[in-house]
Amino acid sequence: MSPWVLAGLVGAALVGLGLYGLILHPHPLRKLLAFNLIGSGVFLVFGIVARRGAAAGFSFDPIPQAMVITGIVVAFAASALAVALILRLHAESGRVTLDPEAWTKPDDGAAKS
Amino acid sequence: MSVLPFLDVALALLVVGLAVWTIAARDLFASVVGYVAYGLLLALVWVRLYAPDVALTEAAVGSGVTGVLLITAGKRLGAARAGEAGPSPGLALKLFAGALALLVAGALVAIILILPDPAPSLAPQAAAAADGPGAGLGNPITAVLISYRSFDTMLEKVVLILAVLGVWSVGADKAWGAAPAPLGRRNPYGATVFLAQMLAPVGAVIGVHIFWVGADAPGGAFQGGALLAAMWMIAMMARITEPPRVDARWLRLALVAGPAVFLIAGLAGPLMAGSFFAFPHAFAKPIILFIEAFMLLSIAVALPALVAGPPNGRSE
Amino acid sequence: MMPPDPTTPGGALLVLAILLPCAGIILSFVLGGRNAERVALGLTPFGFALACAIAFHVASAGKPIVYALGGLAPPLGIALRADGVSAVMLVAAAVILTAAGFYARAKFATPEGGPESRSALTFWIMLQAIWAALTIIFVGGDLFNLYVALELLTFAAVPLVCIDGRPETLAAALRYLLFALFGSISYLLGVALFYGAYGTLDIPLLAQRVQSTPIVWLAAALMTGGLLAKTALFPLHLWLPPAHANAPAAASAVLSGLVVKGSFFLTLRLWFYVLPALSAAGAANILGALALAAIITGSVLALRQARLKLLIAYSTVAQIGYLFLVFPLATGAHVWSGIGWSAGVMQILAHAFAKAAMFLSAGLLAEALGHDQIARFAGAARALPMTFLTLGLGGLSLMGLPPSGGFSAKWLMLQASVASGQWVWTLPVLAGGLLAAGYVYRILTPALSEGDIMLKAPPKRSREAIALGLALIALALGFAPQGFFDLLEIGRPLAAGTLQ
Amino acid sequence: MSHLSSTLLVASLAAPLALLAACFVKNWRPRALALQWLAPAPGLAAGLLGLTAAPASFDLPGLGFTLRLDPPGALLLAAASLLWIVVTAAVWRERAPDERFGLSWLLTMAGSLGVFIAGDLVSFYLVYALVSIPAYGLFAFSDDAEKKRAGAIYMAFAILGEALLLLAFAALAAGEPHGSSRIADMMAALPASPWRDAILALIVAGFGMKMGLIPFNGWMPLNYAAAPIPAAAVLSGAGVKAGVIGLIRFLPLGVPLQGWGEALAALGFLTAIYGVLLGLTQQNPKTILAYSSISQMGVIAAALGMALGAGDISASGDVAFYAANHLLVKAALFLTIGALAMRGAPLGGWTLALAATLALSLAGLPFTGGALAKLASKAQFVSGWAASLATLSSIGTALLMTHFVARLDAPPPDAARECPSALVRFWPAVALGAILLPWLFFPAFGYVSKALEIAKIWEGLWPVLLGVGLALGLRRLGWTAPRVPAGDSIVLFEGAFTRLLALGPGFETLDARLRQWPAAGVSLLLIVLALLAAGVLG
Repeated sequence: MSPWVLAGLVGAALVGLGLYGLILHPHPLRKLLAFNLIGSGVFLVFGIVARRGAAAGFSFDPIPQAMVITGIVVAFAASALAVALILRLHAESGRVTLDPEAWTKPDDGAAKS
Repeated sequence: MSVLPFLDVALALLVVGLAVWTIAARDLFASVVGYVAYGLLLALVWVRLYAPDVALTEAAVGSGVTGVLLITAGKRLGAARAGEAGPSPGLALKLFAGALALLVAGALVAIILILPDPAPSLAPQAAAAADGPGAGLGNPITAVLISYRSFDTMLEKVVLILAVLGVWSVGADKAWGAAPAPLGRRNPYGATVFLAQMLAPVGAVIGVHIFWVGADAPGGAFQGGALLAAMWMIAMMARITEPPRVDARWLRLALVAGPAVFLIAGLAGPLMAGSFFAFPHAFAKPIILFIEAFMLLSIAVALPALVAGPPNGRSE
Repeated sequence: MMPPDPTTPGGALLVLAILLPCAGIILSFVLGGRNAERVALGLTPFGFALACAIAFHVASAGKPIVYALGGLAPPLGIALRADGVSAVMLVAAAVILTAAGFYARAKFATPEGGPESRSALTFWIMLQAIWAALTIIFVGGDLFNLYVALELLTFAAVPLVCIDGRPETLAAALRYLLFALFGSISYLLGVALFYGAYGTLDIPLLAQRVQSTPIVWLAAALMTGGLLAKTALFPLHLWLPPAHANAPAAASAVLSGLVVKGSFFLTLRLWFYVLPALSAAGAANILGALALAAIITGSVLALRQARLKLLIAYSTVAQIGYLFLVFPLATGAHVWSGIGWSAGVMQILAHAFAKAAMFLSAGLLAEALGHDQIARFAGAARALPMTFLTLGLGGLSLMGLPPSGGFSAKWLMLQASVASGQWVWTLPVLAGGLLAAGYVYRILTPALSEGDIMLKAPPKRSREAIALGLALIALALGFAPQGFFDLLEIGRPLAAGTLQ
Repeated sequence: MSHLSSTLLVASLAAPLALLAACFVKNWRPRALALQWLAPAPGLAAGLLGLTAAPASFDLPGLGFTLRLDPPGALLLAAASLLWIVVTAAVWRERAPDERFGLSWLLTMAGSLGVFIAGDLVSFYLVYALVSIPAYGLFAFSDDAEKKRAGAIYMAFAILGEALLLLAFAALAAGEPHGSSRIADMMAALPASPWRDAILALIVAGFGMKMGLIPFNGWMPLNYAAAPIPAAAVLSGAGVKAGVIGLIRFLPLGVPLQGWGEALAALGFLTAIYGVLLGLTQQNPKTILAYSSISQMGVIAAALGMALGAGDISASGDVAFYAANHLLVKAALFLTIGALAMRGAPLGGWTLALAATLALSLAGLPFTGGALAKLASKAQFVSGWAASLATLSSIGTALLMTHFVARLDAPPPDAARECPSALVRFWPAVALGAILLPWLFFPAFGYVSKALEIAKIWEGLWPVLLGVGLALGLRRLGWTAPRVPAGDSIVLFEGAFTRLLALGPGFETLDARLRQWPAAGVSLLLIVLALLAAGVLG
């Protein structure tokens, strides 16, 4: 079994685990962790593609690897934004639930301005 | 038969095991810690995939900086009370969602196994172009990031600015302009301070080195910048320095330096080399290094800003 | 051997159209305070002019204009391409963003010499970021580059949702962000598979190479799923109503009118530009079925809302459904698929303008009345005639009554359904129109009845005029001449004409 | 087409629209609304010119619109323009109504005139929507529950009719092989269209809703009872004719369609009889007139059905004449309610005679316009059963109209206030005009002398006498019809609608469930897997 196949299995497993967690964990921070797991699984798929593309004296195809680097930075930025929102929500309301019903207030919908 | 395959399998099992832990752990904080450890091991997987640049990035950003971010968040949220975020889903839903996730993962495995052989690759084109637009860069990744797909990279830097502003924007109105809350405790542990005093200067030097060699060897602005960012964050955790005010002019300039210089260089392309985002052969390497230097600065500032969070009016 | 540089005359405009708002973001961020607003509004005429110039070039050249960045042709480099649809969308986005910007001055202005404020800086920069992201999405030619643009769009949209900082808006923004991330990671996995299969992410190159293999189908399924999540197609709409209903009016207008169209546009790109060679009837019917469910459910839910902004937000859920009818109605290379294609694009435009106008009016209404409870609108139409005229005209387009862009879209959709023998799609088109009439009636009837009403403050005439202007554009689309529809055909693969 | 008539044709649509545009300037608005009585003048001129001219089309450059004028359209255009001028001038002379009403009036007028001259699908749909939807503003802005109800029901039928027609028109456009959007070209292609039956069903249902054919008749009595008298006059006179011109334009009259023709004729006769019977159960004179309209529209539908079955293209002129007569007479009858209510004095003498003559004109009383209308429609009712049914409907109409005249003593409470005083003063002229004007128009369609033959006079007279006699006899016997609520079958629709509303909470629950995060996540995966399966297996 070549290493990239193994990495492929790991990548798929990470995607599967992450999907499970992202769908089922109620806590948004746990969802975020699950999202990052899926993310690293997807990046591994790029890694496999890069590794299989070894040619012309390169031991990898540089294009997908460069994409992974960009992707990691973007994923981090997303995590930071999500964390900021979670913390602020927690500080403002003491709750972090995403349940839509929990936030429907019987107010008159007055627009704050 | 070498021992490597066994090591590979062990590594893979460990990574998946930690991922399972991250998902299955009951406690929020335990899950976060599991994820940070997972990120470090994942860097090793990248080494095994002949991706040292990605490994460095994963270690620095994916594990290091993300780790600080998540652990800080986990701490601030405190021990999550059971059911605080809503009820746990029922067994039937768990089974159903699990089955669907398994199906998707299974489909992915099946597809990965039948990826075409020989694999399509842009490596030959990249090699051919090394004499052209990416002139003089020994590290093909850097050539891709700063030259062939420079447009992606510049946009990604704009994304970072937006993320910083987005993080800042969730703060309170009256706190606007102030500094974010300190990263470390009021009385930092002696060990943290010691570590910061010892490590930070060394780390900073290594960071600059990684950037400098990045043109030809693994490394570059991303990895170097991430390391610099990590060092600054350690210093902040040790309370040697504090997060800067969000209205500090120098901070804003540093944040936009990378994309701004990149944008100007890209706009100057038609004058220099006949096309936007093109660089003249003779000066490609110095120009790229020049751009990268500013990107290093922006990354080194942006990542800690993202971790530090929105401005906070209170002093402590 | 490098392929030749495919850049065409006028291609440089595409780069400038993207870099202009990017430069605006950087400048606004550094200069801060009142300057952010000055930069954002000051750049709007230039952005609009660039969009018009691109449209002019495409129309006069009769073929797409292309720019290879860095002089490097795909697959190694990234190319930008503007075809007829791109050009039209660029102009529409420029108009709506400019309108939203000038409308928002009342709320997000920084007084001369006043301190920089959180919400103002965020709003002006994110507005430009949406402009930048949409421009890239409309002209981007590389699937990974488009991924970065999608993220740019999300990162710009999320802070707008929670810009007023109330906990429920924070929760809405968080739900939006997390689900959008779910979508983008799914999209990115599809991108990885496309690269693994064909070694390129350039749209025309992929279109030449793709074959009906499991890899392609999985990649397409993942990308589509991700894009649907970002577009909030029913039943993936969980984030939309609270996010769009709670944002400030100017932001809601942009979010509902334009931002969801960004990911929808990429869905179009995927199926009609990357995969035109595949027989995708099955996928098209799945999307059509979801569209049907979206139209019915979204409209019924809109009928049942007590708050105007929530009503309009649910109406967006329904109207997004209409967008996806383009898949069963324009797939393949038939005479009718051209009609379906025109219908789809017309629906994007008509909804963008009508919905933006309605959200802006709803904002004026909420400010003038201090609430947006429909049941308490009695007498409001007499007090705010221009605002309600705008709501009515926007509603006219949503209902699909002539003359309006909404009518043209429905008219063409019905024709395409009948001509293709897919009568089933006439059902959602007609039922959606009836239900839309119902909810527009629900807004207007109480407002037109007698009642005493106390205005907290009369709205500024200029802001009313902006909203009315957008509604009138939605109406004017109903008079679109044949040349407009010809423009939409430029660069469309498998256009019926090219087949014969 | 001559320069003059094409100019007039464009002007008949442009004049109301120009006034509408002027309304956007606040300072001009009152003046523009007050001047709108002049807006139909070009339409009147164009209609009169077109009465005797050959059919002609005129393409509006740039917009892709086509205007078309043929004698049937011209007649209806002229009659409708005249009606709009008279009523509008009277209403605004008294005192300007509020702007909301004024704008609705102007929009309805524009649509009402436009339907008779629109030559292509899209512009027909546009003006048809104009004559249908803004009319809501003529009666429904009120706190009165019954008026609100009437408004909601009117709107529901209007929109539903629009939807059916939209589908029909789209199918017509899709079936036209050369990409033309002219109605005439569509009709040429229709008999061969693969969707012919579906289109015809949609056309009949769509326009049938406007005309109040059963079972879509229920909105009309509610509408006319709720509308102020001037509005009821223009809606019942001119507004409803949009449905008639719709059937004239969109039934392929040149090609015999046996099954369809008989079905439409049967529906029409059924409606004609039904309208009479239900009208007899009503007490409010406005409601009685509404049922009479239903009945008369049934006669028109029956005539068109016979023509459709026979493939008789000339029927359009005859039907248009019948409709034009109804246009004038029905509007005058509504004004009669107001005029007589204002006089207050018990009905008698020449007033009674004039009102009765006007009313019986609908039944074809000799020497009235109605006799000519009946003569025109005769051409369609040649076969035995159709002729008998037509005669039966005449008897019924006479019966119903006698009932109406008898109920003029008890007008609805607002009748006197709603009617402009100018119309009261000029009511005799209005009534006489409605009785006699058709004689001026008739030569364009037939020979007036025919109506003066003794046999024809008798043929017209005896059903009227029978009907009136029947009515008086029943009255003498003290027989009263059972009371049926106005709108009869509408309660069934309302009930069905209420049951439909009960589905709403179900949708809300569904939506709340699907908006739970796990449900949405699972949906996303299901969609991905479904798309994958569709691709791999398909």
